[in-house]
Amino acid sequence: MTRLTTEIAYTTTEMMTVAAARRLMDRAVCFVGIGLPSTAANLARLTHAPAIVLIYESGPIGAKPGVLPLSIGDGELADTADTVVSTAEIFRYWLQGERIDVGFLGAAQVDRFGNINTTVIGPYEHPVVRLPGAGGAPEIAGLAKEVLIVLEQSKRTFVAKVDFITSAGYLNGGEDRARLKLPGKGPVAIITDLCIMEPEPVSNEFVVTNLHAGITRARVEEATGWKIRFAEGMKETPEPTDRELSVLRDLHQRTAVAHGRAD
Amino acid sequence: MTRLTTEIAYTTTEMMTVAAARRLMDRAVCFVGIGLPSTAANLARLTHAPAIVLIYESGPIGAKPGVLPLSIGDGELADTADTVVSTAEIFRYWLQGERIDVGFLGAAQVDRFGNINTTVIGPYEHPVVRLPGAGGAPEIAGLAKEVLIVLEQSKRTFVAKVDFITSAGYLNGGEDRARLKLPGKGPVAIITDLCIMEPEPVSNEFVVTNLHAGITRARVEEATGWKIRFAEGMKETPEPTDRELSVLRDLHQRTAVAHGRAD
Amino acid sequence: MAEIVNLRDAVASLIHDGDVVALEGFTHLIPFAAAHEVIRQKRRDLTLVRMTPDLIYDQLIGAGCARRLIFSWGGNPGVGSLHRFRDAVEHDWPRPLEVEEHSHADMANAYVAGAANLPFAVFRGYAGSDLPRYNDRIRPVSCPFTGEVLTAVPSLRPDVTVIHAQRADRKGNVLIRGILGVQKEAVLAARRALVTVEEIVDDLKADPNACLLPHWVVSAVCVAPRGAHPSYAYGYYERDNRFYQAWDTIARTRESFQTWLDENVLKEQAA
Amino acid sequence: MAEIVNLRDAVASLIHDGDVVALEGFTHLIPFAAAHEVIRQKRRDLTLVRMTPDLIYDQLIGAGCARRLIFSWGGNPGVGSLHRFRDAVEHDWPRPLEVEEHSHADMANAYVAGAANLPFAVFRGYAGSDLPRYNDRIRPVSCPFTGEVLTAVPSLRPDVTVIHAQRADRKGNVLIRGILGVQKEAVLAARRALVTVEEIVDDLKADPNACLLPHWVVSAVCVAPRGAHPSYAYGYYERDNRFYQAWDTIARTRESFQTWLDENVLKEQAA
Repeated sequence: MTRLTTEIAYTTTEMMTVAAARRLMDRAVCFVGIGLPSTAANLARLTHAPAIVLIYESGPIGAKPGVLPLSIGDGELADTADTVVSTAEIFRYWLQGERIDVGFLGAAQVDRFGNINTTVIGPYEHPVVRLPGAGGAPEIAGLAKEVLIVLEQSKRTFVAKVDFITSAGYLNGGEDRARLKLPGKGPVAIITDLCIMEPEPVSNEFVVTNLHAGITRARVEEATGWKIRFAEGMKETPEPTDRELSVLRDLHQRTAVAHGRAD
Repeated sequence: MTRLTTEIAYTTTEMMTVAAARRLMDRAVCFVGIGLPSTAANLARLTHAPAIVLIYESGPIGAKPGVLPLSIGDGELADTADTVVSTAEIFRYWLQGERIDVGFLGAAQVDRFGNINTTVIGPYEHPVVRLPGAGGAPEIAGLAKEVLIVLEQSKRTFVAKVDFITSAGYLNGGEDRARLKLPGKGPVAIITDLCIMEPEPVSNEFVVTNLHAGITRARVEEATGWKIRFAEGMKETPEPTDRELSVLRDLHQRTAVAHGRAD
Repeated sequence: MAEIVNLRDAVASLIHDGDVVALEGFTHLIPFAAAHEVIRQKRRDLTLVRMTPDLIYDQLIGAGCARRLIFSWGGNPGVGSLHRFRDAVEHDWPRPLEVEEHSHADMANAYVAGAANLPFAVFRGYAGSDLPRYNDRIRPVSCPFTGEVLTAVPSLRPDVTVIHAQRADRKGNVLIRGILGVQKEAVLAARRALVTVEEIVDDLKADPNACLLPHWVVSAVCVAPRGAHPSYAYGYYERDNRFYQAWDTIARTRESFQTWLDENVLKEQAA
Repeated sequence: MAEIVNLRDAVASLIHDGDVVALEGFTHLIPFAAAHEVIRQKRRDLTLVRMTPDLIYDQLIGAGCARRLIFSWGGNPGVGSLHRFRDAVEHDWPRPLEVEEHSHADMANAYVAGAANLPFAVFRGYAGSDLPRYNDRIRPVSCPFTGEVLTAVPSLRPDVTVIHAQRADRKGNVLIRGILGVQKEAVLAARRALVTVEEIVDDLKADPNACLLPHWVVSAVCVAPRGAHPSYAYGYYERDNRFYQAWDTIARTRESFQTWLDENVLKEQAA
């Protein structure tokens, strides 16, 4: 779906990417997964956060890719990184070493307490759908100082309770996560194509704190598998600026050319 | 002390170095300490064992120094090595990884069961003499497939029982070491300026198996702090060949020049 | 001592039915040429170990080589599902596939522990995750000093590790450059190691601190130009992203997969 | 974010009386210039950590900076004893020195565990040795899978680690080349890190897999040309072997040591 701003139309995916990029402070050390997180992190680097440090699990530290990697280990990352270490070192010295400020996670399912499922739909032994699995997520969820979850919103993906907790959010809510005494705060926001959700104080249930421009509450309710609530003083997400959009689209354009495909 | 062969005189230290070098098989992976072990290992490499692999605890793997290092981490080792890894990796992946065939150890004291003391003379809390300490020796003694001990022989250094076991030989002898189920056999020889000792079957007490040319039993007895025994069928150590001596002396000469000192 | 031999002989002598085999390479230097030789030699009942079983394991699984899979993330990076992997897990085709599942941090630590000849690895993992409930090889361990409880996993000790690298010299010393992944640890953790390379050179011209595997820890080195395609070899060729996208269609049905396998892997047997 | 500052300010702000301080460098890149500044600033009651407390710690101990020493081998490499270290241990001069003694393998593993933010390290160590009897920080730990008993030691987590490196760029990214020792682990295990370098350059021209410390893990970078003398800096200058031999005489008596210290370290204070 696209809508018209004073100057240019943008897609809800672009809104989601821009909203995610805006959450990244300059100089933050960011553990980046492939796909939308990588796009958002590089958009941040090319706009308001030039000194952001991007770490990819394949080994690059301080990567500054000119085009978006299609895989987590593209040569472009090695070429532009300050250094490239082994994958074991990334997980041991850098993630477990508590040097990551922000970890970006996607999900196949996310629930009202920010728990993530990327393992199976249905029972573990006899899955209806076998998903890719954990990857780096369980430890990113526990060890990054903050986690941002980014994915498109639908009743299928936003469920009251995930079939399988691959990576912990606030578990059953309230103090449940705090009991684990983890270095990481857990997911501080879920950023979707419709809105931004944040954990409500005390309950740690995710509620809508920002509605993207032009999105109705009804639309969000239809796309959520639990009775979603809207925070008092909920704001509207400012639309993407011309600069954000042009940098994002240039990035996609350069990427399409480099990867020899039309996006 | 020097003696005259058919052609050239050699010192007992040269005899000791040559005898140690002869114990190293070609292609053996050798964990080398500084000083005489390093001299012997490089003499072997420059004579009968061109494919020997020398590993120094500072990180060089496959070092082929043209001059002898004065320190365990000389630049010459980095320049001539196949690769240089971290010191932690040397101890974790290479020594503990059971990739070392022969470990060379020196000692301040060694006893009749090949136990090594490099820690203290006298009681640990109030030492009469504070020695340098363990270094890499305790784990070399346990994990190298074989250990060679090399040092000059005297009543002071060859004692019935060491004041402190820094690195294990056969402990109290017999099956005592076997009970620890170590990957390493333990010390297979003690090579001195007078003779070569090897553990006697069953008791694992060190007995003289080779007497260096021109050395008397009496001389060895005077230089040993326990009632040393001589193996049946004890042999005389062949004198250094002209080639061994000339290679060894060239090596020392090059080293003296490179290190800007007379040896 | 690394022998420089041809790939067919190396696979025949080093990889046997029922072996635990790790083919590693983290999106970079994935040993496809070696995997195809394993398929051609019809190895069976392999336990396949790999952090990211992407196309290479989709092919081995679809070809019926695998009995068990030990992994941490199974997908087609940036594209989607592995259809052959899912068909095996969801419908036992071409044969049932046992799955032992870990996280990346877990497997990376398990390879490090294997390389260090330790029976287990200690790390901070799986807090709040359901995975330990379904995997008995993830257990708690207490710090003997602080009493803090951490996570332990058994070390990974493959029978054989297979990797692809840029270069080897004539002695068989192997140089890896760029994204290193877990290849060095996977090789040092294994009983045997098979390395395919883009080329053999007289002098590796390696930095003293480069990632180099000495010839005496490698069982065999085989020359396999473009042996990592469709993944890439840093300094030699780029990742073939089009093929990763095409794979989604190729692997979607059993028939289209079999056709691809016949034409692109098996028929080379004649050659 | 590494600040590029002068050594005096860096030592003043990062190293405090009573701190646990690791000055590392395994015969290569030993941070003598930084140690001399610590002596000039009269730091006291330091717990000094170092695998090989050679001349650099003989100087710090003789100058009275240390209360405790954690080490694995204390000698003058290739020359003999450390007389100031022995005088402190044997005769409490200039003050008593507590000694906590380990092996190289133990300390190297303890730094790795520190860098990995683990409370302890597991390794195969000390079989049959008397050392564990005198060091309560060496304990057994059992494998949760095989029951095998291994050795555990607490991780090393210095308040400050000090190293010398060849180069840094203007952002403060640090490049180490040649013999690497345990410097990277010692820096990552520490709360604060002070790095002296031979020079600041615009471009490190580092291989992608070089040993590089990103600027954001380093507290301060100080330019200290020949800052590793009498040890060496690979690519810059050689080891001053004559000085190591001369040290045996200099350090042998308290008087000759004090004279050397006054003339070569303390008087620079005026400068």
